[in-house]
Amino acid sequence: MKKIIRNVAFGLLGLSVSAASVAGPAEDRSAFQKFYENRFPDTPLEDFQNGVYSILPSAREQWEAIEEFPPYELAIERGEEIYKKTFANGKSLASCFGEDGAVREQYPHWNKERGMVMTMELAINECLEANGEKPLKYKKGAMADVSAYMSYNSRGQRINVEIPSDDPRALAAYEMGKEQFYTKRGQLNFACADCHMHTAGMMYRADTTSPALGHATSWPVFRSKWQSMGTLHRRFAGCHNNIRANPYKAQGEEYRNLEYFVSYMSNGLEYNGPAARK
Amino acid sequence: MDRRSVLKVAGAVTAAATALVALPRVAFAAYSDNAFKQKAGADALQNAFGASATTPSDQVKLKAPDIAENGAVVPVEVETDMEAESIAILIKENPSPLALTADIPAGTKALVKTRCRMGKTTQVTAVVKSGGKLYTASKEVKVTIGGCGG
Amino acid sequence: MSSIRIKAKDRKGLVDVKCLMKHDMETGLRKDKSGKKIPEHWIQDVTAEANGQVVFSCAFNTSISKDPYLAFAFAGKKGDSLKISWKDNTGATDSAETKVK
Amino acid sequence: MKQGLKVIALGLALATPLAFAGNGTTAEHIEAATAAYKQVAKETGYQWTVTVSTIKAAQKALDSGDDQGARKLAHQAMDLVEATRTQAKLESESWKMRVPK
Repeated sequence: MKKIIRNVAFGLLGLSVSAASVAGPAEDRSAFQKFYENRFPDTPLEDFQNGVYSILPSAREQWEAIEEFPPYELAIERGEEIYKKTFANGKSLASCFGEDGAVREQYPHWNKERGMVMTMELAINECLEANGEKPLKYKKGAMADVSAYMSYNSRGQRINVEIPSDDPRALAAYEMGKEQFYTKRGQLNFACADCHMHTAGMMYRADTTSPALGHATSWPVFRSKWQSMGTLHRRFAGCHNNIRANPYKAQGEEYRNLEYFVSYMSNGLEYNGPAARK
Repeated sequence: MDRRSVLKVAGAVTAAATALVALPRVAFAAYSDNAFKQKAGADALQNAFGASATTPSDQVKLKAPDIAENGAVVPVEVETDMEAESIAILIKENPSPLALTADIPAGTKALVKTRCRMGKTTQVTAVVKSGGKLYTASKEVKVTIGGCGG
Repeated sequence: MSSIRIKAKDRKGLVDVKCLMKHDMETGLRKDKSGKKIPEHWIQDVTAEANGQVVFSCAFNTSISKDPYLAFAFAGKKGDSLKISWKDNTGATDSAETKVK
Repeated sequence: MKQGLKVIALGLALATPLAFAGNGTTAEHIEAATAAYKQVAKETGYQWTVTVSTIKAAQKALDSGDDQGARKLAHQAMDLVEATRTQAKLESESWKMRVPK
């Protein structure tokens, strides 16, 4: 482990070509995707949407066995029920998101009027509240189920997140997410980029870290570890906990902006959620 | 080959028993504490299949990972081209090793896939009962605990 | 709704069956938050019948994962009626039926 | 690994002037650590779980009458806050070198 850290340090020194980053989001993204293409030349770009299984054949076999009858299918069923349930006012989630809720590709997006990043989970709760219904908890349970149903119906849609250039606040939100991704946090002093970029595919104790390219594509996820469904923000919080950083609030500004950044980095890949993970 | 023809070689003495077995069978793979609560694999097999002597065979195909992604859900698959009557899965280090027995009636493929719990690194054994004899394939599955849990 | 989900597909005379059974499969070794042991509770027997004939049956220990997955294959065809049922250690049972696709 | 971290944390703590001396009651020390944690979290967004748990442990020790143990933990928590502050300061610039070009 120590050796790994040392190697990482050397790697980082080698990378520090020029300190200031003046590049815009588009340049960021192309450098980001290039990084993974160089790092994992055997993995086709498309395949990064399958997380760690895109780079780890032995784990992929087990994953494929789980995907034969994935546990998230039960979540999709539950989610459909919630999605179609009639509210007290006679409407339903379908009144907000259409008959099948296949709107995954619309999120996350920059909402100019409100000056903030909108995510699908946030939009689900806003729809509920606007219709006098109780909002759902963001990390697991019913929210993950509804999100699973909507994501399932959206499978195959491409990620195409935009950072509108006519609103400097959108760029600022993107930059905040980017900084989140690259800054070291917690007592263990890890950045998202340490595990999921510069040492992606290496072992941390008993686990191999996944590449961050494709991180935002497959949510919500049934994790064997959780034995339940969870949203992307649940995973963000779990990662932060692992490195002993106090997690931020699910759907708070920090995580929404991080989702904005990570999704933008994966532009061009497919939304293929829900998924099964270890 | 009809696997009932195998039974014919058992001879006249056991003809009555053979006839019984050859009848359309109802769920032979019924659960019993006698087999499934045994602490030793051999005892479990003895009580499940009436035999405990096993022969390793490359005709028994066991598919299980070298390193389990998660010990709570380890995909395990057993298949054979032999004329099989039953299939069993043993997980040596679990509190009771016998995890599953399956009955394979005529016309059903000698195949079973499931997901198992493994508390720690363990030997996994696939057992195929064919012609009253037990054939096996084994492999070690490494179960690691502690990583980037979350 | 049944706890059992079945997918059965005819592949040239052999029907591929995959099923998932929603069940906690408690081992009896886990403790709840107050430190009390959660009693064992698991599916013991699973039986599959096609057009009334048993085509597959198996017995489980608690070593089978939560929400057990089971796949097997039998000689059959599209349109066959497939019924899968389970019984757990408390005597509870459930079943589901589907047509082979 | 653990040792390595300890060394890092120690280094960070030594490199930073300790924010408070040995005066005041233990309860005040715990309060000071809590306030410092919140302030750093608010100013920088950097917040460590271990700080929170150390503060909790200090409060628990104090409640059980272990004044000396509680004081030690409160100081530990303060060291962790200082290390967090240092991390935030270093990272405010150094993250840029991790961005691939």
